[in-house]
Amino acid sequence: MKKRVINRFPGQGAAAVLGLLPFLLLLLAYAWGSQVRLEANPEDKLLPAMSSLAAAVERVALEPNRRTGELQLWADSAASLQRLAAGLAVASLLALVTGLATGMVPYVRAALAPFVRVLSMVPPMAILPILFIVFGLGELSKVVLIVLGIAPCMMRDLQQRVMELPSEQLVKAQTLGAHSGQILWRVVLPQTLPRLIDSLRLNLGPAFLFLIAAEAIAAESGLGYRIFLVRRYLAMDTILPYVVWITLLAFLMDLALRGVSRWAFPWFHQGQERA
Amino acid sequence: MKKRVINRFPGQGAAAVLGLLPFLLLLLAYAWGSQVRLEANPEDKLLPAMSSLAAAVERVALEPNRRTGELQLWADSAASLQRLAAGLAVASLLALVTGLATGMVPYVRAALAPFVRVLSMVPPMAILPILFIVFGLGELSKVVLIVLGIAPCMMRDLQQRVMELPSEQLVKAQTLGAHSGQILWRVVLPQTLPRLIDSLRLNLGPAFLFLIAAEAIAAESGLGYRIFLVRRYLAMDTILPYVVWITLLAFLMDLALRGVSRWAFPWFHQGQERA
Amino acid sequence: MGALLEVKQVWKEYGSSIVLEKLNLTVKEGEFCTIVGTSGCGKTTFLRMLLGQEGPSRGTLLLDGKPMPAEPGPDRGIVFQRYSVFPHMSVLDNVTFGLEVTRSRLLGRLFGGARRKAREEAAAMLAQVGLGHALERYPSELSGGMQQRLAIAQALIKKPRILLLDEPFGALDPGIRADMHALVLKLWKESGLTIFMITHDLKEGFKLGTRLLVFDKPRLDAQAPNRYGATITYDLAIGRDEPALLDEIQGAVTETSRFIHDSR
Amino acid sequence: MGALLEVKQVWKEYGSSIVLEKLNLTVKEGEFCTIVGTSGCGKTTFLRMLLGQEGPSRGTLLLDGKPMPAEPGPDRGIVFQRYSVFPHMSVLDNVTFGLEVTRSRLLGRLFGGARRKAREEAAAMLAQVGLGHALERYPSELSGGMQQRLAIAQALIKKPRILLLDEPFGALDPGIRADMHALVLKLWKESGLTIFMITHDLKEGFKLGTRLLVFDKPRLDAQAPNRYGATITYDLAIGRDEPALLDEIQGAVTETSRFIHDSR
Amino acid sequence: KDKYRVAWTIYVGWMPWDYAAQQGIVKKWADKYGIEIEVVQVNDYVESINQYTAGAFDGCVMTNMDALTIPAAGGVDSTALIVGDFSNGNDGVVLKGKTALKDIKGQKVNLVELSVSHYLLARALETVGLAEKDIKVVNTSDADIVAAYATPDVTAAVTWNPLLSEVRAMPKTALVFDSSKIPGEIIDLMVVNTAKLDKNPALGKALAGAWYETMALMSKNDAAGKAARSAMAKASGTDLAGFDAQLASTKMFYKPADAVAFTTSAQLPATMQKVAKFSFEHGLLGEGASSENFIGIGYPGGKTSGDKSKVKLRFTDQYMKLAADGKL
Ligand SMILES: Nc1ncnc2c1ncn2[C@@H]1O[C@H](COP(=O)(O)OP(=O)(O)OP(=O)(O)O)[C@@H](O)[C@H]1O
Ligand SMILES: Nc1ncnc2c1ncn2[C@@H]1O[C@H](COP(=O)(O)OP(=O)(O)OP(=O)(O)O)[C@@H](O)[C@H]1O
Ligand SMILES: [Mg+2]
Ligand SMILES: [Mg+2]
Repeated sequence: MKKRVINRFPGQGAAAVLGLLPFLLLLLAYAWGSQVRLEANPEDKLLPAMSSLAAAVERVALEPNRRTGELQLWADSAASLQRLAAGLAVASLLALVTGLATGMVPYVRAALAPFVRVLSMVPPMAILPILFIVFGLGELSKVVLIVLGIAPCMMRDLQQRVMELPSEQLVKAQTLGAHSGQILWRVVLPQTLPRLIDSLRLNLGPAFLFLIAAEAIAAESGLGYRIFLVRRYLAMDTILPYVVWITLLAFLMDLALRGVSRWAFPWFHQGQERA
Repeated sequence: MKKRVINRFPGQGAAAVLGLLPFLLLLLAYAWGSQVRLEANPEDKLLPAMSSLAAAVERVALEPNRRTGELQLWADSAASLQRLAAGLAVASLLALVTGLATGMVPYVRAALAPFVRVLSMVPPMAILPILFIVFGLGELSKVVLIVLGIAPCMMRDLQQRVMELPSEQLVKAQTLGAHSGQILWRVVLPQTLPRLIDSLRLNLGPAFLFLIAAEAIAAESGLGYRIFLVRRYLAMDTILPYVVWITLLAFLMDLALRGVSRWAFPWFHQGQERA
Repeated sequence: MGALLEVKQVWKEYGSSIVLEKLNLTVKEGEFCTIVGTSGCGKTTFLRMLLGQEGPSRGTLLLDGKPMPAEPGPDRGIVFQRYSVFPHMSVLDNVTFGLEVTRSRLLGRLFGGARRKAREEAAAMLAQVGLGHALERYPSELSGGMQQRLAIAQALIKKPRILLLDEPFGALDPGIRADMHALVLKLWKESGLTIFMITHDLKEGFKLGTRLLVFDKPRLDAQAPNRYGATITYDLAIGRDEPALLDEIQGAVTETSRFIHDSR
Repeated sequence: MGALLEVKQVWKEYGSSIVLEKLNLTVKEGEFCTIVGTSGCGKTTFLRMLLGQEGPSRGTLLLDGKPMPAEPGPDRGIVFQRYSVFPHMSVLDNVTFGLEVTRSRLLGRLFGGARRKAREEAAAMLAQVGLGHALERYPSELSGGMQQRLAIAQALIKKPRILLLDEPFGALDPGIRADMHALVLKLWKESGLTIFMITHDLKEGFKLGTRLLVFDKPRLDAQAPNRYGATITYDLAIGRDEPALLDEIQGAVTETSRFIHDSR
Repeated sequence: KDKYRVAWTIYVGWMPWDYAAQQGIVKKWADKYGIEIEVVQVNDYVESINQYTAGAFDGCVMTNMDALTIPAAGGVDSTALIVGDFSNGNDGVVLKGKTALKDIKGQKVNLVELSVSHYLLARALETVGLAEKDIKVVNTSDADIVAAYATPDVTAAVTWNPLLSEVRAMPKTALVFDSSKIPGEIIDLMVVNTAKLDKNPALGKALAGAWYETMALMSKNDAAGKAARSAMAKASGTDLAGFDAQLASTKMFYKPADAVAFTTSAQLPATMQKVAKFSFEHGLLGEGASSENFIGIGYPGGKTSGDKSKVKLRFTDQYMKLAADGKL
C-alpha cells in the first residue's frame, strides 16, 4: 500500500547509497567542469584535472619541499593544529570559568553577562590591528584571534547550559550541606564538562575559520598560510586538496570529541538518548 | 544571615550598575592606553584620542564625502546591510526548504544530511577564490559567501528542530486525514518559522564575519570595504567607530528579530517561558 | 455485525527483545476497552499497531476483516498523554484543521463560506467538550485538562470509528480527571464509538470500560527479562464492581512491575 | 518538647497575586503531615518556604522557636518529583556525597579510610531502601521508583530533622507506589523524622499521614482568580478511614480545581 | 556592441584608471570605438589578477612579474597593452633600529611573499652578497603590513606605497633599499587578454586613448591637474601632498613616446629574464616548469625570450605608438 512520504524509510543499504550520491554528483560535476575548461585552455589552473590533483597531493604530502626540505602538508598541518589546539584549549578554559561563574553566581552574571553578550557581536577580524600591537605578530596573536572569535559565544553557551541545570539539583546539594564551592566543584562542574565538549564541537568550524584568517595575514607555515600563498598563482591543484584536508580534519576532530564525550561521560549520553 | 553566593541576587539597580561596569572599565583602559601612547608619540595612530574618534565619527557620519557627495558611513552601511539582508534571506530560505525536507522526509534526509554535514565543515574562506571566479566579483559573490558560510549550519539546525517536533503531532495530523503536503504546510512549517528566527539570530555574528571578509577582497563600498581600505593606513580613528557601529547593528538586528518572533509567534514564546 | 477488530496470534519483537507475544483479541463495534498493565509491557506498542504506525512481527491484525492499513488514517483517532494538540493554532483552528484537510486536499485551507461552515461545526464540537468559551486561545494558555478536552474534540470531529486514548488523563489532577471521565462516557454513549483506552489506574479502567484488558508477562525470567513478551492475561467484561478481582489484578501487575524495574 | 515548626499568620504574594494567605500551623517533632490541594494552590510554595528558598511576605516562620534560615540546610532534607539525584554520580556516590561535603569542607571529597567508611555508611543506607544491588549504576540506568528510593536515601544519610517530599511518587506506577509507601512508613517509624509530604492523591494522604493538611482557596473570585490566596482549610489528625470525609474534601478540592482551570 | 570589463586596484600608478572612469573619459573613448568598457575596482590585488586569469575580466592592472607568473603561467595569453610606469622608489626595504641593508642578515622579514616585494628583496640581497637563506620571510598581507610593522616583533619589512610611506613615518625606521636602485625592473602594466584584443583592437585603442588623455590631464600643474590628482589622492585614502610624494617615487610615462621607448629598449628583455629566473626559483611558474625559460615572452619587433613555442606574455608598443603619433 502506498504510504505517505513521511512514513517511508530507506533501508540501511539504500540510505548509504543515497548518502553517497551528492558526493558523487559533486565529483562528476567537477570532473566535467574541469574537462570543459581544460579543453578550452590546457594550462587552465582553476579546475585542474583529477590527475593533476593527485600529483599535487603526492607532491605536498610525500615529497620533501625543494626549498625547506619538509613534507609540506604535514608541516603545515602540524603548525596549524598546534595553533588550533592552543586556541581551543584557551577558549574552552575561559568559557568554562566564565560560564560557571556567570551561570552560578547571580552577582557575577549581572556584571559580566551583558558585556559578554556585546563582545560576542564584535567582528574580531575588524580589530586585528589592535590584536597585533597588543599580542605581537607571532603565534600568540593567532591563538588570540581564535580565542576572541569563539570564546564569547562559548561563554554565553555555557552560561546558558549551567543555568539550565535543574534548580532541584542545586537545592538538593544545599540540603545535603554543601557550600557554593562544593556545589561548583562536585555538582555543576562535572555536569558542565560534556556540555563544554558539545559547545566546542559547535565552534570547531568558526575556529578553523579564524585560524585560516589569522594565517592569511601573517605566517610562515600553516594550512591557511599555504592556501593564501599559492592563491597568488592560482594553484588550485594545491588549494583544493588543502580544502578537502581541512574539511576532513574538522570532521575527524568532531568525531573524536564526540567519542571522548561518550567515553568520559556515559551518564550524559544515556540521559540524552532517553530524552 | 550570610547566604551562599549562589543564593544572593543583586537588586535591579545594582544589576544595572554592575552590568555597565565592564564597559566603563574598557573605556577607561582605552583612554589611559591612548594617552600613554600619544604622550610617547603624538602621531600614534593606533589608539587615537577620544576627540579624534569623535572628529572621525563626525566626518564619516555627517559630512558629505568630497568625491562622491555621499555620507560615507550611511552609504557603507546601506551597501553592507543590503548584502547582509540578501545573504540572510537566501540562507534562511535554503535552510528552511532543506531543513523541512531533510527533517520530514526520511529518504531526503538519507540523501542530503551527510552531505550537508560535510559541507558545514568546509571553511568558506578557503574557497573564496573559487567563489569569486564562479560568481564574479559583483554583489552576487558576496551574498554567496554569506550563504555558504551560514546556510549549512542553519540547515543542520533546522533539520534538528524539525525532527524534535513531537512525533505525536505528526501522528495526530495523520489521524485527522492530512497528507504529507498538508502536514508540511500547516503543521510543521508554521512551527519551524520561529525556530528559523532563532537560528538566524545565532548566525548573525558569522554572517557579519563573512560579509566583512567578502568586502575586504572585492567591493567598492560597505563597512568591511572601508575597514580594510583604511587599515592600510592604520586609521584606527575610522576603524574603531566602524567596529562599534557594526557591533551595534548586530545587536539591534538581534533585538529586532527577537521582537518579530515574539510578536508573530506568541504561542512559541508562551510555551518557552513555561518550560 | 461482524467483529470490528481481530487480532490473531500477534507477536511484536524489537531485535531480540520480545514485547508482545501470542496476542489474540476480537473487538466488536461500540465496545469500550480499557487497557492496564505495568509500565513498559507493551500497551503503547499495541496502540501503535492499531494506529498502523507499527506492523506486527508475526500474526495478523484485521480491521473490518481487512488487513490493518500501514499508516494512521482518519478512521482511527488518537489522544496522547501530551503533545496531542498543535501549539501554533488557536483552539478553534485545532479542531477546524481536521475538516480543512479533507475538504481542501490541495491547500488544507478553506475560505469564505466553506470556512465559516467548518468553523461552526468545530465550535459546536468544542461546545460539547466544554470549551465553547475558549475558542481563540492558544493551547499554551489552557490548563492540562482543557488541553485534553481539546485533543478529544479534535479527534472526534473526524467521526472516527475507533478512538485510541493513551493515558489521556495521566497528567491531570484527580478532581479534573473525574470530570473528564464523565465527558468521555457521555461522548462514547452519544456517538457509538469503539474506544481503546490505556490507563495506569486500574480503578479508572474498571469505572469506564465495558471490557478490561490486562497486559502482563505471564512468564518472568530474571536472567533475560526481555525473553518473554507480555500478552493479555485478563479479558473481562465489566459493569459491576468486583473488589476482590481488582485486588487480584493489582497484585499480579504489581509483581511484574517490581520484577521488571528491579532487574533492569 | 515544644513545637518544631510554627507558622504564624503567613502570607505569600508574588507581585499582585496572592498565593497563600493567613497560614497558621504548629507541627511537633515526629509528625507525618501530608498536604493535598489542587494544582497551583501554593503547596510547593509552602515547601519552598520550609526549605528557606523563599521568605514569607508577611508573618513569621519559626523552626525550633528561631526564625527559619534563609537558605536550605542539612537539617531539612528534600525529595522532588524529578531531578532529585545527580545524574553524573553513581548510586553510591550520590549518597556518599552528603557525607563528603560535611566531612571535607574544603574539597568535598574524602580519601583513604575516611572515604571507605563513608562509602560503607552510604551502602548501608542504600541497602535499607532496597538499592543494595545497584550501587555502581548511574541514575539514568534506574527505573523511576529506584531513582526516588535513591533520592530518599540521599536525603536520609544526613539525618535531617525534617524531610520534605514534593509529590515524590507522582510519576510512578501504582504498584511501585504501594511499595514506596511501605518504605517511607518504615523509615519514618524507625527514624522519628518529621515529614511533610505533598501529594495529589487524597487517598495516599490519608494512608500515610498522621495529619492531613488541605490547602484550598476559601474564597473564589471569578473576576480575579488570584485576588485571594489559599490557606489550610482542613487540618485533621488521621489514623482511621473516613470515607465520607474523604469524599467531602475531594468535592471541595475538585471544585476549586475546576474553577481555577476554567477561569485561566 | 562588444562589452569589456577591466579591473584595477588601488596603487598610485593605477589611480588614473579610476579617475578616467569616474570622469567619463573611458566612456568617451569607448563610445568613439563603438564598444563598452566597465572599469571595476577590486580591493584585493591578487584576487583581481586571479579573476582576470580565470576570465572574469578582459583586462587588469598588474606588475610585470605578476603578469608572468599568474596569467601567463596559467596559460592565458596576455598582452601588456600599456606600460604605465615603473617603480622608482615606490617599493622599499625598511629596517627598524638598523640603518644598513646588510644588517638584515638573520632577521625575519615581513612582506607579501612571492610578490614584487619579494623580488625586490632578492635583488637587494644580491647587492650586499646575501642570499634568501640568510633571512626568514614571513608572509604578511598587504592590508595589515602597516599594523604589523607597528609591533615590536617586526624588525624588517618590504612593501610598496602608500604603505611604505606609512611605515617609513614610524619611529626608528630606515629605508635601506628601494626600487630606485633597480630602475625599470618593477613595471606597472595594463594587461589585456590577447585573444580578445586580436579579435577587436578597438579595446586597445579605447584604453590607450583614455589613459593618455588622463595622463596629459594629471601631469599638468594647473588647477585641472591638481584637481585630478586630488581626486586620485582622495580615492586612494591620502591627500594631494601624500599623493604627489608617491608620484615622485614613481616614474610615470606621461608621454606615450617615453613608454614606447622603454618598451622597445633592450633593458626590458633583460629585466624579464631576471624576473623569470626569480619566479622559477620560487616555483611561481608552476610545478610543470622545467626551467626559467619555460614560458615565452614576446617583445616589440618579434623578439622573444624563453620558449618560443609558448609565448604567453607579449609586450607591444603598437597602441602606445598610435597614441604617440596622435592616431587614436
Ligand atoms: N522502537 C522501539 N525499538 C525498540 N524497543 C522499543 C521500541 N518501542 C518500544 N520499545 C520497547 O518496548 C517495550 C514496551 O514499550 P511500550 O511503550 O509499549 O510500553 P507501555 O506499556 O506503553 O509502557 P508505559 O506504561 O511506560 O507507557 C519497552 O521495553 C520499550 O523499551
Ligand atoms: N517565583 C514565582 N513568581 C511568581 N509566581 C509564582 C512563583 N512561584 C510560584 N508562583 C505561583 O504561585 C502559585 C502556586 O504555585 P505552586 O507551585 O506552589 O503550586 P502547587 O500547589 O505546588 O501546584 P502543583 O500541584 O501544580 O505543583 C502558582 O499560581 C504559581 O504560578
Ligand atoms: Mg505507554
Ligand atoms: Mg507543586
